[in-house]
Amino acid sequence: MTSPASVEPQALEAYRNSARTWLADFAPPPLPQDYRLRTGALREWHSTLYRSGWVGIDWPSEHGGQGLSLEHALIFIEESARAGAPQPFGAIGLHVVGPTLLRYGTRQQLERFAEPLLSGAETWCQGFSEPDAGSDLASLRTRAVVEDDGFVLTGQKIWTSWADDSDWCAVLARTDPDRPKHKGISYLLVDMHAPGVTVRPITQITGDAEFCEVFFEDVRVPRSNLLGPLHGGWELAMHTLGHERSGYALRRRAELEVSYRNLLDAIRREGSGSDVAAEIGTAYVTLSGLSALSRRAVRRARNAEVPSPLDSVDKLALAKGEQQLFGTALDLLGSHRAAPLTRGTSLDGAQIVKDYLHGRAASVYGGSEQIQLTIVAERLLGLPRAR
Amino acid sequence: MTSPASVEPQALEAYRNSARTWLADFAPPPLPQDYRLRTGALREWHSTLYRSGWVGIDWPSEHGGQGLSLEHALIFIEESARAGAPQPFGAIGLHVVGPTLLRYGTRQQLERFAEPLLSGAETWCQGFSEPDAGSDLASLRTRAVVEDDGFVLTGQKIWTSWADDSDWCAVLARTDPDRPKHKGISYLLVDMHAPGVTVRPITQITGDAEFCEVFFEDVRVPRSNLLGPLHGGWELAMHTLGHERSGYALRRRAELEVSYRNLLDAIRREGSGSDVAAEIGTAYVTLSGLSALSRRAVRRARNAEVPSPLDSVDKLALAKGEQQLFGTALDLLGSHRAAPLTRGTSLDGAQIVKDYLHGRAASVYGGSEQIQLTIVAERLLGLPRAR
Amino acid sequence: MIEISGNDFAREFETAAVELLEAQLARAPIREELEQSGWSESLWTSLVDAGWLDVMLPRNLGGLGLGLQDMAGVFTAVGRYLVPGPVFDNAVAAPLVVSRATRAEHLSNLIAGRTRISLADGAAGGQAAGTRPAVRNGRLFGAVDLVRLGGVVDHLLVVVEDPEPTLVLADVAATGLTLHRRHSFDPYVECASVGFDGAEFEPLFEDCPEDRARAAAGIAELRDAARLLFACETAGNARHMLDRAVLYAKEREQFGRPIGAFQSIQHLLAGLATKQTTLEAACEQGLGSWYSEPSRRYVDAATAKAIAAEVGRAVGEGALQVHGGIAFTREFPLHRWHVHALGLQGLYGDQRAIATELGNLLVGTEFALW
Amino acid sequence: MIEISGNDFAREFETAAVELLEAQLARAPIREELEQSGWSESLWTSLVDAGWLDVMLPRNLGGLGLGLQDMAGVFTAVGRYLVPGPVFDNAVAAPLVVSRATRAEHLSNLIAGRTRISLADGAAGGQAAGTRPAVRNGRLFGAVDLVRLGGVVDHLLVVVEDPEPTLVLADVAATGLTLHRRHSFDPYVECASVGFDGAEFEPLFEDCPEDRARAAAGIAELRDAARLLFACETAGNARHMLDRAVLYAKEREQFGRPIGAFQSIQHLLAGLATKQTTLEAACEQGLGSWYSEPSRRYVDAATAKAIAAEVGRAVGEGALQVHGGIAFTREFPLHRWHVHALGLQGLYGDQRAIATELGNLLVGTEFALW
Repeated sequence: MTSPASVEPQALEAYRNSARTWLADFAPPPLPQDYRLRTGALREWHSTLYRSGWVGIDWPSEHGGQGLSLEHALIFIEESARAGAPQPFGAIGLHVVGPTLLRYGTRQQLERFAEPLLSGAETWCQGFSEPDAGSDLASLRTRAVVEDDGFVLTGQKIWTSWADDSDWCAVLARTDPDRPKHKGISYLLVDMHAPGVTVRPITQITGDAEFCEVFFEDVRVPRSNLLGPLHGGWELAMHTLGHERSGYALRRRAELEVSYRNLLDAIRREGSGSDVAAEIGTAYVTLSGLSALSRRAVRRARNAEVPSPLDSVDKLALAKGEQQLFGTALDLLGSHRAAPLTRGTSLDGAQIVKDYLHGRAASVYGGSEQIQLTIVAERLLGLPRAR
Repeated sequence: MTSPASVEPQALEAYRNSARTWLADFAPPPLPQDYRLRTGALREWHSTLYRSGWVGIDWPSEHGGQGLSLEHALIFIEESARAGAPQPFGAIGLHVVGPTLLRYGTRQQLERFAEPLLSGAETWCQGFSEPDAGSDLASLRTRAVVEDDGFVLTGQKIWTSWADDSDWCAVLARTDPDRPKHKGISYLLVDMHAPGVTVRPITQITGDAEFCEVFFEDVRVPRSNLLGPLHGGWELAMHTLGHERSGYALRRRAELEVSYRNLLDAIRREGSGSDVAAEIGTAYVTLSGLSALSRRAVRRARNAEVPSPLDSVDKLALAKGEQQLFGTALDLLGSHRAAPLTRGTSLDGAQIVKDYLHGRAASVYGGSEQIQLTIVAERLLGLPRAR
Repeated sequence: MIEISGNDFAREFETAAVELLEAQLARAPIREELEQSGWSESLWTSLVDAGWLDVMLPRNLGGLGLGLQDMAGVFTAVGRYLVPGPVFDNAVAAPLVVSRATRAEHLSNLIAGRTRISLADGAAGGQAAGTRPAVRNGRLFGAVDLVRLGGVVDHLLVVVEDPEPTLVLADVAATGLTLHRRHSFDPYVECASVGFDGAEFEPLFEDCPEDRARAAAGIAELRDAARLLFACETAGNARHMLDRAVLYAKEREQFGRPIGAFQSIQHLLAGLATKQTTLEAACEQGLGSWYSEPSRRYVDAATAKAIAAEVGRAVGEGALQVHGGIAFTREFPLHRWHVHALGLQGLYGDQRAIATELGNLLVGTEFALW
Repeated sequence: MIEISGNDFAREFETAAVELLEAQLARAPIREELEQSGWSESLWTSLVDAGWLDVMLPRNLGGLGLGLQDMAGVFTAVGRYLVPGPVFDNAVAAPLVVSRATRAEHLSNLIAGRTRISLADGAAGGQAAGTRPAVRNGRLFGAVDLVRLGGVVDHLLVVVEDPEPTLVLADVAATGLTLHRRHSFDPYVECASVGFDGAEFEPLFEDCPEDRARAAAGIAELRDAARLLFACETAGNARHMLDRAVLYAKEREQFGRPIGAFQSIQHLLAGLATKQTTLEAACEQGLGSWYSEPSRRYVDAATAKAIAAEVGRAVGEGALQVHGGIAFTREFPLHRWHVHALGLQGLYGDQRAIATELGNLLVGTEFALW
């Protein structure tokens, strides 16, 4: 595999400056607290980004992208996070479904789905997890019965982010119950507006409701919406999860740095003792470690070394880093951990508690810590399979 | 099972005072650095202790003990540690082999072995572990071929503390290779002066050489030296290990408190910042937790609830506490971790590095951390057996 | 399980409390009230009727005249069943203070009338000394930033340390007293900030040297009691979370077997069980030395609270991990215990604050060790 | 494995270093010398002959004139193969200083004569500022408590910060200079304390404002280089320990299967591999920004050293645990790497010291973040 030459640093710096200038001019909207209003604002933001050429930065231009490098895309993610701008609304489509579509989609599928995905005209969600198939994804039970002209889909998905606002769902379904469990699964592109699809939002302990349960009852899916080979969906799922891990780690790291900056600003306003210095310095070192890992992840992506067991290393380090950062922030709230609106502190307690709880989930979602450790042990270190 | 009444606090306090007075008067010998000279001094100390009634405190008086309670015995251990006195030389006999002998020995065996064990006239070591049977003790390969008048013993043991200074060894050996592995093992009392016994001391990374390898080559063991039933040694081994865990935790905790006191004294001499306060306070809290656990261990022992999976809890907590204490002490050496003799610090760097290394072994010896965690999971929490 | 040798009351009261709570929490209206607002007046009434507030009350005021040890089991039950309300304030703080106060009449009347009170102590929230309540010219000034359950009580039992240590009562409706309810992540513990700007109060002690010493001893005792019983409550809370996680690990199957048969989950839970056992033992130790000299009592209560602060949070985090995604949904109840434990973690100092406090004492003086 | 994009020298030198070390350490006399004393003159000679000291030496002094990045691979090899000797001092510190010094002649001569030197910098041992070397009336006073390899060198390159920052050379045999060899747990790093009591020295800079600024910049560069390359050495050291532990886990059988098939050992090792990968990435980051502005260079070097301090120790402790009893015997070599890593952990600050240093900068000033 040839390694494409890395991009000129000067070109990247110029790109960063133009992103920064644009973000400063088109100040992102302050997000409304109300969930419905917020999704409306987020859709609008996505549309603005797309019109200005900041969506699909590293997608091929024949599919509506900007045809630039991953480094360019990351620069915009970083600058966007630093400017406090939200992610575009179609993040699942862009970062989770999109790469798999690009890799496995037929010409017709790409023509049908790529551009609306990028523009935000159609938003996507991902239907992998099921109530009884969490870490053990391959034990999923959602069935898609193969018929002449397509599939009839029945089953239940869970932890489907933003399903209630999505137009399409990338669904893993069992198309052959008689084969070994990894070998009877297909990857279907399902219209969320089709008859038989029901969505129930799940309120999280942070108070948000981005996750949903999705129920499919005899939903008809045309044959043309099968991505990749029939019964060959497991390979696509692994491709998706690998990209999800590595891409997510890159984006999330930029967000953590912004959270850190806000925490540091509050501490600077407040004055502090030497104990805080050690904690805030430790968090800085941890985030610098994540930043260093992200440089490697970019190198792997450039060399087409994704998926890799090193994606799991990144995810483990990210989860630990996130938990350490927000755990420290929670500790800095002192006695006010549960009642976070405090006179005389500039720490944003309510946000910190939410971030802390979100951080605890970081070792669960997208493949639990236990699953990632096993992947690292067996695939990176080559240890014998645990029985 | 009836729970014997607890001992009067006043009586215990009086006993503590008499121990303290005696220890102050009979100041323990400063131990020579030279290993040979040191064991000589330790033997003498054991003998002094025995003559003064401080050995076998909680052993029945018909077998040469003082017939007092476990609380009495613990008080002497605590006071002895606080006075900086070493343990009696025959600690393995007293704490590891002794309880099993008392529980399973025949009248003749007790008459033969108990008193010299207590007096220190005969010292004991424990031959359980083998090079290929560490955590998986039951896979041991040392064979004892059953003959008319006894056994012929062949094999190799390792991690046998003070074997080169011992008169007797409690050996687990396979007496029936055809049975399932836990069911063909016997517990033999082996004369270390018998022909065919060879001992090779192993120098540890602390520089000490308390462990040995022991080789048995066709060593003849009389039938009368079989403890417990033929092929029934596994039960005795479990009894021994349970007592070893709980008893060791009690003794070692007292020693850790003395180490802590020395560390604190050095820090007091030195003056210190608030960062040291947090560390030294954390170590204090940890040791107080161990002290609290030891009260429960005494209660279990008094109620004859030993062995218990809670012994493994104690051992886990002890190892963590020991590692935390000495890890903190090592950190306090700052840049001088590896070159510990430092101008201008009153910390005993050489001792701290030794203690630190010894502490790292605390999660290995006497059943590794992994083994203890599995015991707690399966036997205390009732989780299904891991496959 | 916390056991205090030679004390059967604690166990009996715990059993009775558990029975009461099982029965009350089986009632749908109470469960709904709690789920919606974190507070149930009828649950509170039932535990008052069951005599929780009478255990430590002196006999001359109609109580049982028992001690703090005897209430320990009630607090572990409070933790296990996540009981809301100012239990510590009314079942422990008020009886302790009323038996020490030299001007106890007003407090006795409030107790007799079942008036709910909250303890308002700047030390609970680790507040800077200069901002805490102070008496100037017979009026109360200053603030208490963190008053647990400040929103559901009628009176405050206020710790004053300036110019001299004393304890006073303040009516939340008094002029010069402002009470702000504060948003809390823990619906079971509504908190308030209280400000005093020349508020009237009822003294509980005279302004003489002897009474100042009594008040100072009373404040120290209150704080030790708070640390120790919040440690017991945390032990009950964490025990619940650990038990749930163990149960879940036995039931939840992945890869064709219960997740509790995987060594990683086994060892995670065994590590938590080790911490939990240590916490329970530390609570026993603190309870066992409650009647020892004050310095011993202080150290053991502080130690129990420091261990509770670490263990309560760690068990909660571990239990969340074992449960996986389901634990992060609002409808699954585990998070209520965890968030409650986070609040308890900080009260009267978390593990680092207490370790620093103890460490400074140890390094600075010839403070008694074991 | 540490990779620096666009730099092939580092990889080539590393490969060459590995080949040299494999060959030299295969020789029984060298192995025996090392095992007995932690030092082998002929190993040192072989690496000098191989040109390690010439890589960063300016071309006008007969060196290759390459940069610090190019030496990174050599330091990971030094870590992996546990090479004793003042490699940093002679292959990095001396070349860096000689290229900045305005009175470089004496140092050039020492370098040309292959005279061994050690860097004597109070900052390495975290020594209080008041006790470090100072120049008074043209003589050297003060002390350096921790001079690595102080016992095997002829000259010291001394960092002076009082009254002004400068660097000087001192002959260990000079009058007024006392050198105490110190007992070390790491036989591979003999240490010494050095005291100066009016010792003579050779200045490397003039006593003028411009030179003081040059010297100050040189000292900062030296310390950043030390942190960064000791981080690389730690990465090599930890890589060795991790690789050994993985290998052992594959080979050692218990309960009828390799211990590496148990999830607890798998996850322990996977956690260490995550740490190790982070360390290697942090070294790459520090190397990548070596030629950036000094504040970026400083931060990335400090960060790499902080991560190395934590990871080196953690990997060693984990590797000991995986190996079990055998690891605690002197004849099994793992402990040599671990004890060596403990020494590296403290040099120029461990993770907590560096975090506090960075934290104070971050909190105190508008210090640049990422």
